[in-house]
Amino acid sequence: MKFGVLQFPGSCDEADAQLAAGRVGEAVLLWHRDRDLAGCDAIIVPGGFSYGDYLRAGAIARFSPMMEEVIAFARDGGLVLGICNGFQVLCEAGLLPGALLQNTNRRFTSRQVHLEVVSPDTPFTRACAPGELLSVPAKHGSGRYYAPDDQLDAMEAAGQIVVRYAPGECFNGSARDIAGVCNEAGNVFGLMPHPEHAVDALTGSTDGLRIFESMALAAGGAHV
Amino acid sequence: MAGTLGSGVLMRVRVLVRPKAGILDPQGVAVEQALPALGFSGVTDVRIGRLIELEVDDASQVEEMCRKLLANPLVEDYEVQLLGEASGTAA
Amino acid sequence: MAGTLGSGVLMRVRVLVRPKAGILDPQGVAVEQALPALGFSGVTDVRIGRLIELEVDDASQVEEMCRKLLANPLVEDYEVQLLGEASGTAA
Amino acid sequence: MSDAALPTVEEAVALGLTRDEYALVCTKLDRPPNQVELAMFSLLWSEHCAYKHSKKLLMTLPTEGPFVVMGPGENAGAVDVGNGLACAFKVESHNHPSAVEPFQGAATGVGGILRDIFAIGARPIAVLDSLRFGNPLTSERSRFLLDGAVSGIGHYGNSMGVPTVGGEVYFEEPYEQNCLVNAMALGLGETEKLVRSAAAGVGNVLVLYGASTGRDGIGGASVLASAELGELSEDKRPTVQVGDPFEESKLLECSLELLERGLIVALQDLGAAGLTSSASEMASKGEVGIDIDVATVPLREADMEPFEIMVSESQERMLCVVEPGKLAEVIALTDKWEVHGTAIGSVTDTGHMRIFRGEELVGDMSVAALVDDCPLYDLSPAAPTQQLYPAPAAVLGEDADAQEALLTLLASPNIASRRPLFEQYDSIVQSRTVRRPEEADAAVLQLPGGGGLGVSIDGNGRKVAADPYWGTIAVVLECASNLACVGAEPLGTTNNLNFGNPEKPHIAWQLTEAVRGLGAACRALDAPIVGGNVSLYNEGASGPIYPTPVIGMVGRLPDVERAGRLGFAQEGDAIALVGPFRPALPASELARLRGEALPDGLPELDILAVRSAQEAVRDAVREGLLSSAHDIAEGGLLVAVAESALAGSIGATVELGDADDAWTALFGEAPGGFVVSGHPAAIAQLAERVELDIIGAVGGERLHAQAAGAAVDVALADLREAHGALAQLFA
Ligand SMILES: Nc1ncnc2c1ncn2[C@@H]1O[C@H](COP(=O)(O)OP(=O)(O)O)[C@@H](O)[C@H]1O
Ligand SMILES: [Mg+2]
Repeated sequence: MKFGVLQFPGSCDEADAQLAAGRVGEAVLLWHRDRDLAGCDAIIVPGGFSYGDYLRAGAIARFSPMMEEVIAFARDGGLVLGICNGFQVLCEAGLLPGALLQNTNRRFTSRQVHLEVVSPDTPFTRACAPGELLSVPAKHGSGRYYAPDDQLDAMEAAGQIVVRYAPGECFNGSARDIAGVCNEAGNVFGLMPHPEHAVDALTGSTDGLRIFESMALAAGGAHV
Repeated sequence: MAGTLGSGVLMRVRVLVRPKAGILDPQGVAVEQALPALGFSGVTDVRIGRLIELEVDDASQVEEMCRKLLANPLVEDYEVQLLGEASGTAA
Repeated sequence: MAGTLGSGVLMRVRVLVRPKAGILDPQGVAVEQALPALGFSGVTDVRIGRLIELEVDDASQVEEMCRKLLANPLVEDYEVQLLGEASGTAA
Repeated sequence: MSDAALPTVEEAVALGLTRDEYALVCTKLDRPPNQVELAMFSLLWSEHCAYKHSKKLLMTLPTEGPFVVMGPGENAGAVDVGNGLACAFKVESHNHPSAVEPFQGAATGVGGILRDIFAIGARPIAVLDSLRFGNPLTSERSRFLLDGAVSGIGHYGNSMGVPTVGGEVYFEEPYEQNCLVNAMALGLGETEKLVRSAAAGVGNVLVLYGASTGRDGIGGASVLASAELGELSEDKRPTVQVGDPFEESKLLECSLELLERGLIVALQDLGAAGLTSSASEMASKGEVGIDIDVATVPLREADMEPFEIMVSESQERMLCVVEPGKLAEVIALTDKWEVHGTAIGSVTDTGHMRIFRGEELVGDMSVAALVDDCPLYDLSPAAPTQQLYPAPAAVLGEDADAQEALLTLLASPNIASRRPLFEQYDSIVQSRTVRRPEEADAAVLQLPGGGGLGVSIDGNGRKVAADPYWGTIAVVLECASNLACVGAEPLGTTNNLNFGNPEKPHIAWQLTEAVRGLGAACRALDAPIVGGNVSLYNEGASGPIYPTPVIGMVGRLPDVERAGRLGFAQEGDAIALVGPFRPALPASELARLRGEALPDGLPELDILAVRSAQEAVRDAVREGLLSSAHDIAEGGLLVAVAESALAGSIGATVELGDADDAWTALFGEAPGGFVVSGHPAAIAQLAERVELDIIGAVGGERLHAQAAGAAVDVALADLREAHGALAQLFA
């Protein structure tokens, strides 16, 4: 199992994502200006502030040459995980529905939250039990998930709402407490909280590992 | 103080807030540098500011609102545009 | 692609980007709520968006720039204003 | 050189030089300076760059020790943390810019201290902040400054991917007009690879990279930091500098890659006084000359004069020295990171800074005159004959009982939970943070290859105002106590001396006494000073700030798995009061709430006895004996117990026996006390080593406390509500 972690100017959490993915497989960094996916089985678009988050979070990064490759990879069914800024990039790129708007509290907020696994059948959550609560940190200023209501209904019906904030824990004002969604085909997943920062009891919790383990299972190359 | 009573007619007002000349505009710089890679050439001098639109029953307050709240006079300039009467009227 | 060559004349362009109607604008709400305490009354419907000003040698590119980059059509509306020739000329 | 009219002595005075200093410049040059030279001299000879009023004092500080890798004099100090790694760290102030524009002032303050860290080749791994404002409950301006400074720090640190892992904030009237915004950063690098800033190699090329140069902050940091705020007229206030963390994150990656690939000889950030100070200091340290052609400097605004280019304080720029053969590779790397490098000059053997505009020589000065020949002044300290600071307004009535006092203390802005601040900071990026804010007294970061760092930043202006010598010692001790509570042993110390106008005798006295206390405490703890910063002239129209030395300390712990926590953890654990703790109410937080004036002096204490208590606690934490350890600070013993109860979400019962004065026992403050909890057998073991009283037990959902008639019995939920008082400031 080989993960590729994208690196844009201004990315922050790429080393953390690499460390986390490295616990279940091999993980390499992919430079935004290159076009070679280096034979990776799954791609992670990491958190941070690509291009300073200027204009709109994710708006500029989405056009990088490497993202063009990732878009093609995703259209071919490749596994793509977007975390925080990566989620924003995937929405901007049209790989995921919806958009992420400024938190209703208007502040960057960093908090440990519980995520409820709504869809345990995706390639990103198959190591989780239905309804399982994962303790994972969230830290962002623009994490309010938005999509039109009819689209949200359709997404719910199709199992595209993958994780929600546990009741009372959604600080950003997301529609229907949504923390992460997948595309219709189920091979692209984005979420605002940071599973890569929950892979070691020493620094918090280990619940986030489940996401990476699920991906390894899905790719059929788990080294766990 | 902006204490005058409104005329009962709501005015639509637009405020343009820009980074002052000479003040660094990191967003503008980043967008300008990104454009060529997206296939847009010949774009220069990109400046990014804020657009504020509101309805007010006494448009004479807006200048003071800009100075006190809407713009940060240390780093931003503002421009007020009166857009005419709003569709509704004030209560 | 926006590959046409510029005319050699720089145009000054303004793009107004607003949150779409019906989408919560927390900044606008915060400004609206802060105003009464500062002595401003009768202000409603405050919406805060982005102001982008730039110079471009081929103004026909700007619509595409807005669609692709400057605004997110799912949540934002945009309006392009051509402000006329810029003082300088393109190289 | 051009024969344009030379500036007059009046212009020199307007730029901050004294008449005598101007005359000395003329002597050094053998002629009057032209505009470029005067601009450069006035900046390098400013208080901010030359430390005219503090250097002699700073030279008395202990700076050597077994762990010191780099001491004062470089961009940051560094200590050995084992495994071939060094931790670079430093604290800096951005007080005056933050008082003008808090968001950008604080943001660029973080940007500046981060550049100091990566300028020596260390990757920044953490930020801490130290803030002082006026009373936020009564002053709208203080709320505005607080809000702006906190979002500015978060904006910059978060965007850079450097966790902000700790800090401190206090609110007192003397900071109303002159807030303090200090930021500390830590970095990690291979000891062998840390770089210095000395320019070397005649014929080598000077490369400037990062942001382009604009008119921002012309005469800024140095003018601002060398005069009282009230003295600056509107037009003297420099243009506000806007921080660009995106540019800086590219600058950081590019700088580290340049060093990693061995492409550069020396590296220096551009801070206060811009190119002037960075180039001159590189030349001075390398004992060489430097030629700069200002016509090659990429500008943000056309038509900048040579002197403006030389003194611009545009942020996010770095300067490096490169061998000519490696220039192309260096430029290519700066292009990869989109921070476009430009060759702007070269290293010469002239011993002079020569400034050219194209072919034209526009300034020519000896480096020694610029950097070393600024006169240093002796202070004229005199203890004030009367109290300098008015008593604060009383908010707690005389008839309040102990329970009301406890709740009022917990809700005081100086004690209430800092969660609404630190939740705006990313404290976990980089996956090193083993103890986050409010989990322990010091932040704990794990190191590659095992072990970890504990880090704390502390200050207590009120205590230093009451007694500059013992007050400063108390601050240093508190910092070390915080480290002890996580199991860390101090390796080195940094400091920021925030004081008023040192030309006034009573401020000179505060400064002298504080530095004496700082030196004494660091010597006693074997925690040498490896760097720091001085911020003087912090005065508003109503007087000086409290004298505020801010101390940052970095320590090492062998096993992060056992890093201490401050929260009670185990029902039935014994609670002990540890250490030579002699509480007193004067200058305490309770005294402030009661509106009491500052005392004239604090009790003396036995620093070595405190040190051995710290060692006992540290060792017990390292052995895993304790469930919790927390040092007693603002609010005294009962507040410390309440904080441990809140952090662990578990109640406690404490009984202070027949203390002479219940209020002093419950709420008195002093260095050297700890509240620890653990299995009764473990506590008994600790008692063999250090002064210790078992005062209660952990359990339940309430806090019960009893001392000579005073009694408290309150539900955790009510404590938590009081402790959450700061949230309303950020609604
Ligand atoms: N209070 C202090 N204690 C010890 N060293 C100090 C203190 N103040 C400044 N220094 C040292 O003096 C040198 C110059 O400081 P400064 O001008 O702030 O450097 P920079 O321009 O790199 O920020 C640094 O090495 C700094 O560590
Ligand atoms: Mg420096």
